Amino acid sequence: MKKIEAIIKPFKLEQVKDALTDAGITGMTVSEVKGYGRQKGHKEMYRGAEYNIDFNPKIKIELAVPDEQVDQMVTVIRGAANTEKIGDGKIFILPLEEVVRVRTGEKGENAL
Amino acid sequence: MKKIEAIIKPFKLEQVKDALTDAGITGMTVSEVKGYGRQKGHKEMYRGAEYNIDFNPKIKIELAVPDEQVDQMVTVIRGAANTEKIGDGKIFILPLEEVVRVRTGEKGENAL
Amino acid sequence: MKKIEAIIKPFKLEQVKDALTDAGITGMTVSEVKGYGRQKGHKEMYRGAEYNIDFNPKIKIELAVPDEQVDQMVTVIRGAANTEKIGDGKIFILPLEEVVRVRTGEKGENAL
Amino acid sequence: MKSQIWKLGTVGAVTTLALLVMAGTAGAEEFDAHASIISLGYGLDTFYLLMSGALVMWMAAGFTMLEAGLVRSKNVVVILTKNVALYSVACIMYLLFGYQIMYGGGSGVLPGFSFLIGPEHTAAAVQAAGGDITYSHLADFFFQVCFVATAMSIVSGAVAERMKLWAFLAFALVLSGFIYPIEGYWKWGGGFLDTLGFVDFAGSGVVHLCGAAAALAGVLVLGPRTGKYKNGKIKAFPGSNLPLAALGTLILWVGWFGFNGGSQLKVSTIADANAVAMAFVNTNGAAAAGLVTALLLSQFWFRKADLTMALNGALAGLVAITAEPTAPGPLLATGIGAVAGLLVVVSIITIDKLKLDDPVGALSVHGVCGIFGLMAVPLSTGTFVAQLTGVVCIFTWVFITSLIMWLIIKVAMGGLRVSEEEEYSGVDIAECGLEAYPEFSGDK
Amino acid sequence: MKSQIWKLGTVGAVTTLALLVMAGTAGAEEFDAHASIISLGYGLDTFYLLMSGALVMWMAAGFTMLEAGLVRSKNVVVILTKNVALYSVACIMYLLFGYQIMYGGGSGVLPGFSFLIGPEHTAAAVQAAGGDITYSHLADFFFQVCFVATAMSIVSGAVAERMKLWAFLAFALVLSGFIYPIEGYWKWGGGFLDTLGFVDFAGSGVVHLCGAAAALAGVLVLGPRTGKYKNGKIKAFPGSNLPLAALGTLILWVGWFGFNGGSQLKVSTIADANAVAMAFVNTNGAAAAGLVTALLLSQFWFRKADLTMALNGALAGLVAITAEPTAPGPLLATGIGAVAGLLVVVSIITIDKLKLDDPVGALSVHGVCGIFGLMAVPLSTGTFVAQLTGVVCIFTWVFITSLIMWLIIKVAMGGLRVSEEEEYSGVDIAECGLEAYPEFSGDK
Amino acid sequence: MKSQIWKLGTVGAVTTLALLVMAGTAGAEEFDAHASIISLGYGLDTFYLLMSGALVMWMAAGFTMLEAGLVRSKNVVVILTKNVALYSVACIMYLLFGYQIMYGGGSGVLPGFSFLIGPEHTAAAVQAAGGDITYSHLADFFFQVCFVATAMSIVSGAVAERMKLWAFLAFALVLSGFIYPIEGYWKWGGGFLDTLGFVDFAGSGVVHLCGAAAALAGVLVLGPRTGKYKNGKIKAFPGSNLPLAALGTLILWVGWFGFNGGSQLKVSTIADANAVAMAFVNTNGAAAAGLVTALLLSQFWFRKADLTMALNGALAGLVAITAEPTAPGPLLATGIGAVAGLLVVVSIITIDKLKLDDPVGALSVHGVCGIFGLMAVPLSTGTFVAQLTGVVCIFTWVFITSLIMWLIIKVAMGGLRVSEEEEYSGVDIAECGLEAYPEFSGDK
Ligand SMILES: Nc1ncnc2c1ncn2[C@@H]1O[C@H](COP(=O)(O)OP(=O)(O)O)[C@@H](O)[C@H]1O
Ligand SMILES: Nc1ncnc2c1ncn2[C@@H]1O[C@H](COP(=O)(O)OP(=O)(O)O)[C@@H](O)[C@H]1O
Ligand SMILES: Nc1ncnc2c1ncn2[C@@H]1O[C@H](COP(=O)(O)OP(=O)(O)O)[C@@H](O)[C@H]1O
Repeated sequence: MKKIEAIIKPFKLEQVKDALTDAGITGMTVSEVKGYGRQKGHKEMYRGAEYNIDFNPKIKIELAVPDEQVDQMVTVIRGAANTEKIGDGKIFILPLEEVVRVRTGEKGENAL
Repeated sequence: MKKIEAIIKPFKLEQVKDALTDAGITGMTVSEVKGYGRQKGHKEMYRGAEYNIDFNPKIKIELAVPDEQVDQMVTVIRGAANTEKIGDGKIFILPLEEVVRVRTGEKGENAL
Repeated sequence: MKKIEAIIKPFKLEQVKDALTDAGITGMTVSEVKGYGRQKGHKEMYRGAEYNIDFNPKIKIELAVPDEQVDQMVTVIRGAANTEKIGDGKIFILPLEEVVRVRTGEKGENAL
Repeated sequence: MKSQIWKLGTVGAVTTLALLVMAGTAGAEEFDAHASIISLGYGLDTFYLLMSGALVMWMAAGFTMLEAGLVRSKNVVVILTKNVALYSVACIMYLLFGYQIMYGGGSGVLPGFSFLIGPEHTAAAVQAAGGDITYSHLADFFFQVCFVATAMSIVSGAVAERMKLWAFLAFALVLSGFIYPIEGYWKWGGGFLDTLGFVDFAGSGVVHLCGAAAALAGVLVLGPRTGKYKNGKIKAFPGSNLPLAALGTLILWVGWFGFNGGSQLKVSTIADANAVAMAFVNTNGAAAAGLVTALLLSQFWFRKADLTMALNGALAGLVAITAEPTAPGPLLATGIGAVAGLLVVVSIITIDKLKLDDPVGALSVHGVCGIFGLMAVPLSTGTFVAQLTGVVCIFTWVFITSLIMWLIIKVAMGGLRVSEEEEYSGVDIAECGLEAYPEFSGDK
Repeated sequence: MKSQIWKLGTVGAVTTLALLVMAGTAGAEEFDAHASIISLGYGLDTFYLLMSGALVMWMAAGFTMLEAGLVRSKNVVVILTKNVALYSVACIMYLLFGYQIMYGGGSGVLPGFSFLIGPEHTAAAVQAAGGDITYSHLADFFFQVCFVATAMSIVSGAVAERMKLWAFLAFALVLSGFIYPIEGYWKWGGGFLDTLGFVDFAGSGVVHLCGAAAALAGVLVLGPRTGKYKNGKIKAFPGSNLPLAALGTLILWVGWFGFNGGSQLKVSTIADANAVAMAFVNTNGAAAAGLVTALLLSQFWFRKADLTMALNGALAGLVAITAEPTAPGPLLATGIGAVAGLLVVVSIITIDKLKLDDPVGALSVHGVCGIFGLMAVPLSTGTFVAQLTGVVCIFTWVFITSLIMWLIIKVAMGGLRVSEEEEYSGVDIAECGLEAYPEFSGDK
Repeated sequence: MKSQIWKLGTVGAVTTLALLVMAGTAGAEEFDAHASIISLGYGLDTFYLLMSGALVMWMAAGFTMLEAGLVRSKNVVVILTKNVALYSVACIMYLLFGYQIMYGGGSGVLPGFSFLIGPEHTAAAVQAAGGDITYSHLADFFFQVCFVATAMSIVSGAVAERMKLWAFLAFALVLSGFIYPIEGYWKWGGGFLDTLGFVDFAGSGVVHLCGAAAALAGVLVLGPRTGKYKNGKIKAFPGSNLPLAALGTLILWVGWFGFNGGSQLKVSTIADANAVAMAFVNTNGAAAAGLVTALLLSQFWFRKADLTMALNGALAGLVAITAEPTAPGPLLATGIGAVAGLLVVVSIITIDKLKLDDPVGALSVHGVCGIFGLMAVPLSTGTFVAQLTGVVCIFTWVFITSLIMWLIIKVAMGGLRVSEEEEYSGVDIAECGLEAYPEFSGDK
């Protein structure tokens, strides 16, 4: 199994979620993160003093999948999250050794 | 070493934390996430318009442990987090190559 | 490639970010987490009743890097985040199998 | 001035004394008492009007909090800015143009166009009038100026979360300087609606329907918030801070005692005092009833006690009773409020189904319930025909002139709406460069 | 009505003039002055009472904000809903039943049960009374109606975060329609407590102790919030929004000037005006002193300047001085407030130790300090025995009837509490289907 | 007291009647009317002063909300605590010392040092004065006491986010008990500034400049917030809750009607009523104009409509017009406000460049615009020289005595500042052990 971690733009969350469920995914975990990258933050003025907001709000999606689905899901995420603008995000793939379902204790792909 | 990532129901955090410390864990990292899974979200009404809350609030616990403790900790977490209801969560186990303690520079299991 | 996850004190974020960009990093992902460890939380009083805040606010930095940069970046992070006080945090290194840039589809180190 | 009076008496006191002495010398001792009573009554009524005005001014805070609570957090700073700025703009425009247009007399339909606000009453003139001038001219201006801001506040809620700040303020100039004063003249300035017997004691029509008509024109030109009506489904955008919405409603409620209670304009006689007291009791009763029926209806309809509907219900009751809060007894007033509370819930749902996007329910509260309030007046006084004429004239005038103005501003400023991207990431950063809650939202 | 007076004079003015003319014809010039003075005094006292009432109504916003700030964010919408709804329910019930029960006379213990609020004073009747009727009947009703809502607001804080919304509102019907008016009759309606010489100027007993006794009964039947007392330890549930709590307290503080200052009921003579001024000064001094001593005590006791204790300290001072704010001098009033500020901190800790779960400290502030205020009255006026009798009678009556009512409602509605799961995830979603801060909490 | 009056008439009424009867027996029927009119006028002016005082007291909530909105969330509880505690401390100190120092007479420069507040006017004394004593002594005290709290509130904003709570409160003791009353005596107590012809109607100098001078001394001794000026760059620390800042400003705005409108001290004659009405209109106009010009300037300068600047602009207009709100006409008042709105933006930027760290802009709003307001008085009344003398004397006195006091407190309490670590993690946990929004920030 693999763990896919995708960093995307917040307003794409709904589309990505819909695309993934269409692709057969039944679960995922989402959190709010801040991204620093090529897409620069923005400058703001507060009472005449400039301040930089270096970080852009991003959404991180974590997704455990069987090995054979990795490529498909990466394609699905890219398809839904892509705006062709800088800052669209990244997808990381990490090895995942084991998954356990808390409720039942099932393990491996059955637990997904 | 392994990294255990457990997604649990928020109100179980205290119990899981207590169970883990009883089992000898000295550190962990916790964050708020939103989960999408078999446990469906809920429908709400706002001024007569229905809206879906697809995501359920969850807590993610990250825990670095020596290889030999993995099974024990998984059992401990399951024991404390289990409500036998859908949505209780999942435990992921990832390989962890190295740990460094920022303060001292210690490495490996000594850094835990 | 590796994924570096560093748990640091919140007020060190700016210094660590600056040190990492000086060291040539072009991207990272940051989130707010709560840490439990040797650095104990604090006791507070609310209307005469004591309550424990077990968790300390921490920042988690996630950083994907080519294998050869891992050691350098760990040193950089330690250098900037270290206050020599308990609770300075930990650095975790995980294997990273693949990175994909959402916008272009580039893979591997090119995607960083 | 704090110490002088204490020690000596002021110019004012001296003047009065002089007058009294003069009166005393000229006629007999009784004149003394008469002049003193006129003076005292003038003081009381002026103070009453000023306090009522301050309560109405306080309603600006109510609208500000209500709207800030009902929009999403990314659009809060702009709604705050719009509200404080529209109040300010309205005050200045009404000083320069509006008041004199509204109360400067005219031909019945067309007001006489003049400027500023005219001189204060002199003590001599007041005494000479023998009790017919009962309060300060400036106090009247102050009371009136707070009403025009109310009308404009109604608009800001309905067009929230998508309209450009400066386009909105440009419209505020015109509404408060011209559109409102002209229809205000028709009724309160003694124009043709007044002659006709149209009853609108404190402004269900002149103020609330006016605001709602201008808002409706704005909403039509502007369109809904992006994503609100997608694939034939209505998307909910829950308000970001409900305690502020509740606070705003309670501020409006207390301010309304000035709005309705002050509109008697005089409290210094038994009959006037009784009318003012009746206005307080009825205002309170209508609001309470509107809140309760809206809460009950939302419970039965949606199976949830929708706080935002209850708040709108209270406001609906307030708007409805405003047309005539002194004629019905407390039971009838409570009944009018109760019906308004039901009406507003149905209206909000219906207007949403019509894809008129009104984030705070302003069209329903001020428009629908304003009309209802005016048409309910014949239950206690006035005629059905006069009321209908008033509704039609006010609505038509305000709606059409507003529509034209919105279109002119749209062309002149290159669109009324912020760009879609700005709308997505929030108008606050785009227009004000600030976040309302910078430490609590994603972007820090 | 806005334009007519300006131009012509109103019916009211006409009536008065007519009266004056009549008076002038019938007797001598002096009669003219007398009638005018009665009329003017009636206007002033009515206005004073209405403004005082508006300030008391404003206290509803104070309780709403205070309680919304001191509960956890997942229970904020329900507490907002309870507060706005209880105010509304209380207004309607008091109009229908309460006022006439309280002020309709009776046998001393049993009031005469009648309905509604009776007719307004006519101008002729006021003149005929020659100065004995000094304000509008409806103004009195308005002033009184805001007090009953205060009593009920006290309850909502104590039972927060676990009671079902509709069970709470059912209780509000009974308290405001019957329980409160009956004990109110005993004192302010001229019943046996009044005859006995029991002193309760503005309601430390009639209002605050009443609210606290009803709350205590509710807390006993309801039990603590889940997890509050676990394994013999008290768990703190910090309030979610302290600025709102501070705002609420300051709103209550300013509203209290109406509560105490208005309870003189008359300001149009030198003695009355002095009493009202004394009430303002003493009210302010007691609140200030209570805040300071509570803050100091929390600093010495807990080593932290606990804001929530300081806020409760100010309210404690206010409640304590309410029993008699016109008799003590400013120094004594400040002293009474200071003691109340200490008392409330000790009381909150003690009540928590007794496992009576009161999220906002209502039992201590309104109950303990209400009793303290009543028993401190003999320092300046009244007797110890009469005060004790009053305390016992009010507490016993309200506590027992409330207990019965809570139990009846519990049976009738299948429990007073929300389910444990609903309590865990917050009553807001369960009861209102809304979140107070949807964008800032986990669930989006 | 609620029921007795209704049924019988009070001691007050009885006294008055007795007096009237006495008057009637002693002289002729006319005396009757005269005494009644004096009594009624006394009631009206007392009530007017008390309501004005309540509005000024309400400003405490305004400062509290404004400052709570403009600091970072980790320092909100302390700013709330400071504001409620300083108000309380000021009330107690002014009761014990301040009022009598300020209004007890003296040699022109040195006040006569005496304590407490002196006895109330008896009805007989008021009648004997024949109309020269027009309001209750305690009402005057109440009105005045709220002003000293305003002065101290100004300080709290400027030293926010880094000063120790108890050091701040120690300073509050001295400012409200001594520093403020002495310079207040110079003008309002009939001291040398008053003799000189210095005009300061409601306190641009006595209150606002005083607060700003004390704040400036504090800021100099204290230094900026850590990290504010780093490597020659100014770092922005955005306020955590802008709706609260807007609410605070609107509260101040409405409270200012009491501040300026009440400072006429009398409303019972035509001339006084006109002056009060003028004060309301001008106060409102200046605030509106200040808001608009500050908003426009920020738009042109920063390309963003900076809400916080607009709010400061409104306050700037209010402070500036406070020096003399009754002499200029509405247009001039609007103009004064407009200039103040521009001035305050420039001043905030300049003061920030000078590395004087003032989180809420208090130095600019109250200091710079206070001076501007005083120096603008000669446009309508007074002399340039007298105004300048007043500014210099007030500033010098307050600044030097404050500087000394801050230094004494610094030594006595081991530093004015919290430790750097406490500052980093927020003074709330360090000083109050509480978080303002515990569920929304990192630490739960
Ligand atoms: N090396 C990295 N490690 C972890 N996260 C990264 C890394 N580089 C970029 N990111 C994340 O990806 C987001 C997008 O990256 P960015 O460079 O702005 O644009 P793009 O992906 O289009 O090249 C960043 O905001 C950050 O959250
Ligand atoms: N494939 C997945 N990848 C990552 N997280 C998942 C995945 N499936 C489920 N989760 C997380 O686990 C939580 C519980 O899953 P759910 O399907 O609701 O119940 P259960 O674990 O009882 O089967 C989800 O809310 C989500 O946060
Ligand atoms: N075993 C662990 N797994 C995951 N995170 C940990 C672990 N131990 C510590 N942490 C994280 O590291 C932070 C610092 O650890 P702590 O023991 O307080 O101090 P130090 O790193 O100086 O020994 C903790 O707050 C927690 O977030």
